Amino acid sequence: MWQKWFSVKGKSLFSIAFSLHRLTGVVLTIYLCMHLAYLTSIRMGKEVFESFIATTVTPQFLIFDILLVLAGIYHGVNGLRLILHEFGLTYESRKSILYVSVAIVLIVWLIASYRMYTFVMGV
Amino acid sequence: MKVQHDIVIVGAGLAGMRAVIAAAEKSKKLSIALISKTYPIRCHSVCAEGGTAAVMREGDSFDLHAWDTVKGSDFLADQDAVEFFVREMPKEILRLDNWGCPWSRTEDGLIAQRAFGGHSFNRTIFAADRTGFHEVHTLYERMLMYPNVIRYDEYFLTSLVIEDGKIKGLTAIELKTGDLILFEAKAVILATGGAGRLYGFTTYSHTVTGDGMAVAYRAGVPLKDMEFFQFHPTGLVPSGILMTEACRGEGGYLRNKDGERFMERYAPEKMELAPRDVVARAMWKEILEGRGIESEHGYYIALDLTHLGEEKINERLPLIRDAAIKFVGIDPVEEPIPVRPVAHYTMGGVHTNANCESPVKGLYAAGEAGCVSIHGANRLGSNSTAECLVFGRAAGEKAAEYVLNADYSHVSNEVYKAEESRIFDEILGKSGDENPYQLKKELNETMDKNLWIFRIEDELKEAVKKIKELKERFNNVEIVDKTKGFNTDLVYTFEVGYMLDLAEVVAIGALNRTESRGAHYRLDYPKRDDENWLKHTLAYYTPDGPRFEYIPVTITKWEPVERKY
Amino acid sequence: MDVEFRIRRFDGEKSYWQTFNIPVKRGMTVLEGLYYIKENLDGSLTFRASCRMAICGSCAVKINGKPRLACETQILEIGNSLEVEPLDNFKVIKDLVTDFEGFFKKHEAVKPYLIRKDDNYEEPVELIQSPKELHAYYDFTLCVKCGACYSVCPAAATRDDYLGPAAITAAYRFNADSRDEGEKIRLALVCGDNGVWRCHFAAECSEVCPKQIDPAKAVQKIRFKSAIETIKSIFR
Amino acid sequence: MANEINKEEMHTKRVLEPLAWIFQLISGLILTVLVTFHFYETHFVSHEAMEYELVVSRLSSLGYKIMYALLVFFVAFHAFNGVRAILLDTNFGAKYPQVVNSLCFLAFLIAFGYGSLLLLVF
Repeated sequence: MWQKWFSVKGKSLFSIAFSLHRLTGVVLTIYLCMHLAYLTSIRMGKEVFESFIATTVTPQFLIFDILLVLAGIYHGVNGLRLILHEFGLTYESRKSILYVSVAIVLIVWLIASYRMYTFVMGV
Repeated sequence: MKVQHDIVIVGAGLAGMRAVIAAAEKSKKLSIALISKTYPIRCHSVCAEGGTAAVMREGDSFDLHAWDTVKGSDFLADQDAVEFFVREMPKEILRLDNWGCPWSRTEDGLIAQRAFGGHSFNRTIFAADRTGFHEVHTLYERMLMYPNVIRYDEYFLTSLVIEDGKIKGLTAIELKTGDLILFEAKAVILATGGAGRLYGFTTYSHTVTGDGMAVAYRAGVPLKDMEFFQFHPTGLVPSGILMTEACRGEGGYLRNKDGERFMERYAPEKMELAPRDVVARAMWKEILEGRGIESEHGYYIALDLTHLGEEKINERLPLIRDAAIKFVGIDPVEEPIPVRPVAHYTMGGVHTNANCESPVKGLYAAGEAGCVSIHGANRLGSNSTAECLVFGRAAGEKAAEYVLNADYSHVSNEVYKAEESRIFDEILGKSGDENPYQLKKELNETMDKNLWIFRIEDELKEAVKKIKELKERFNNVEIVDKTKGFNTDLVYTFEVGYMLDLAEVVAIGALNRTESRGAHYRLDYPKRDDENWLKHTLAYYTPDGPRFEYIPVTITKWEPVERKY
Repeated sequence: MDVEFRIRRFDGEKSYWQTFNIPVKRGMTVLEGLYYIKENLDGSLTFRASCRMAICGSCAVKINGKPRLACETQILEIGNSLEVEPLDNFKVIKDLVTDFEGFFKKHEAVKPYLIRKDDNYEEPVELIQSPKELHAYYDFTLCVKCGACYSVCPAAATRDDYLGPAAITAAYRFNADSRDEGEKIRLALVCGDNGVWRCHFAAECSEVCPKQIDPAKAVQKIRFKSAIETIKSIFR
Repeated sequence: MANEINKEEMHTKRVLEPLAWIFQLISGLILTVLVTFHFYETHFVSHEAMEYELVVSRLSSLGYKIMYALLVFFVAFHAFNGVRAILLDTNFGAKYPQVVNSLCFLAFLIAFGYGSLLLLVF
């Protein structure tokens, strides 16, 4: 039954936006739990923490990080779009706002990915 | 299965739902059942577009509305009923206003009115060009307020149970399960609408097959004035979708292929706003005489709205614009709409008096299914939704008064068993080599050809012969779908059977009436004959075809005069 | 020109696809196509239809994955092969016919009628409403209850008792009517946990509505209003 | 009919859903700011941002403490209220709304409590 949230056949971009919002929301919640869990390492002292950081801030982890950031950016920008509509504004131009949001997501994501890439690679 | 109610109302269109509300308002103790073969808001009444006539403002009067109606009816209307009708109408409009109908408004917030054919005052109240739609939804929603109303949606009427001249109940198929249900009732109101699908080129919904009329007719209730069938001047070519009279009421023109407003030759005073029979005949004559516009779907006449301007069309005729664009790809703002006269309204129906009572005790009929006869030989535009409201209420109230003093009726199990075996063994279980769709097609062709606007003896005789032949062949019909639940094949076959009976009444009635009056025009008898034919036709069922009787027309104030527009 | 109709059928027990080839002329609608099949090829094909002019709402089906009114959809606009399925989120009874009972019950549940204290059946009075006040709600009166919006709603897909876009729009239509006095009653009815809170603005309802009504807008508006009313009620 | 109005008005006092909804929107708005800042701080500013000493020093300053406390509060609320909404969208949620509400509230408390705990040690 919940698969219907992600059925996109014949659906418009709005439904896809909804599905992605839900998906990214769940992903980010899971990440939140993981994040809180690994922050425990701070309490275990410098070595534990730094070895942890060392394993996560690596090129191998970068791809996950970049995808996670995509999820975050999407959820944020799309969320702002939804808040706008849900507070009762601008339904009439919701189509163009959706396109603009998608554009913003892509642009911000590309910039962020580049910065993260240079950050991790130490360029 | 058996259920019991005080009043059972068949048909959930305007008249049926108005009757429900009237009965429910009368007493909270009554248990009222509403049976319909579709969900209530899928009824044909939603297709009514133009408006509803009522006397509302200074300058108009009840007598004027009544006179317009009587003159429009070619003096076949019962004038006592017409007077009752026009007086009740304004309150109905206000009630709908109080119940939430989004009437179109004037600048100062009053209910707006527009011009309509045959009315000598701008008295048609409207809600854009979706009047019927809004009225139906308003009544449906209002109906939800009454807890003593029980709806039976998607139940198909198969027979009435009448014993000793009194109604006992009726049987209907519950489509979802396919079970036959016996309704025991003290009173039954038929509000099943007209019989428009007799014709192929028609404005009617697919569901309007005259079920109530045919069932009543078979049960021995007479049908009145069935030969009068209204042809609306402007049906969209080729589908027959209604292009409301309001198009002309708002100032649209009809033009032939030379671009001429030909109505000035037929009704110099009223022009396009003459009554429908006059305009339809004029258009058909133009087409017959070669002045129609040629197209792949036959000849048509142009309904020209281009001079009204986009703003007015959007405000007053949005549905028309939408339909023209969607169905024929023509934007009325820029191009004229192709139209042709189209079968539109059944003036006749179950014989009732002005209280909607049929000769059978406890059986009422309202709306298009009944024939109080306020429309006589030709109905005026915007009087049909009005009729549904006034006489729907009258029927509901009279029925409620009647059942408050009536005993419960009991129908024996034999009746149920017999009906069950008739439907499931004889009709559904039968094998044969005819198919109902073919019969329906041939019936439509016959009606479109021989019982159209201009009628003549030879063609009428041919039609009668053909219909008899079709009835013969109908006995040999086989239904493909043998399943029980939601068997639309079975329903369709039933409907064809009903329509064949009604077609026979229409055809023989038209053959018998040797005069031209209102919508019934005989080329061989082109004059109205008040001496011999100022009377209503009553058709009684016999196994070999209808038996006819005639009753006089009630005249109170207005003696017949020549009808000129 | 021949067009292929793939129809998802259901005989009460099993569901299967059946293909029909039918000749199509310019201007022919999907509904006419279905009637052609019923009248000439297979009489047992079951679907609902009535007015064939897009005003009764009977014939909403899924055409190539998108819910539309069959009667107003031109076949040739879709292409030379099309898939017809019953609406999602409704229980299929037979072939293209789905069970609308619950849908209408939900519509009924929001009290979609004018509520007035001075309601007088016998002696009604004319109520004044300016064209501007009329326009404030008029668009929302155009709902034909075809179920297209409900069939695409992701909340309705997973929660059977969600009121759905059509019912909430009906509630909004009456709340926005200047003649109405029942706003609070209706707000209370739509703000339960099966009401407006289930909407997450997938906005698909507005995309598929054959009458371009924008149910999503109505839901947002009535939700905002009920949130404000709630906050007010806390301080009362 | 007047009676009916008064009777039903009582039900508008059901406050949980509307408050949760409006707070979800508000927390969403705040989070876009806080998360962007948090992310910017850790990934964009410099390589040293993730070094142990720096992390600890940040966690020890009052300003960051408040900021992180707010962040974890809003993010925990937003996340588990979101999960709650998702669960309530299902027939399971329709059947056991109290179970869903309590579980999600509990999850929010745990996440927020645990996050705060991390802040308190420094």
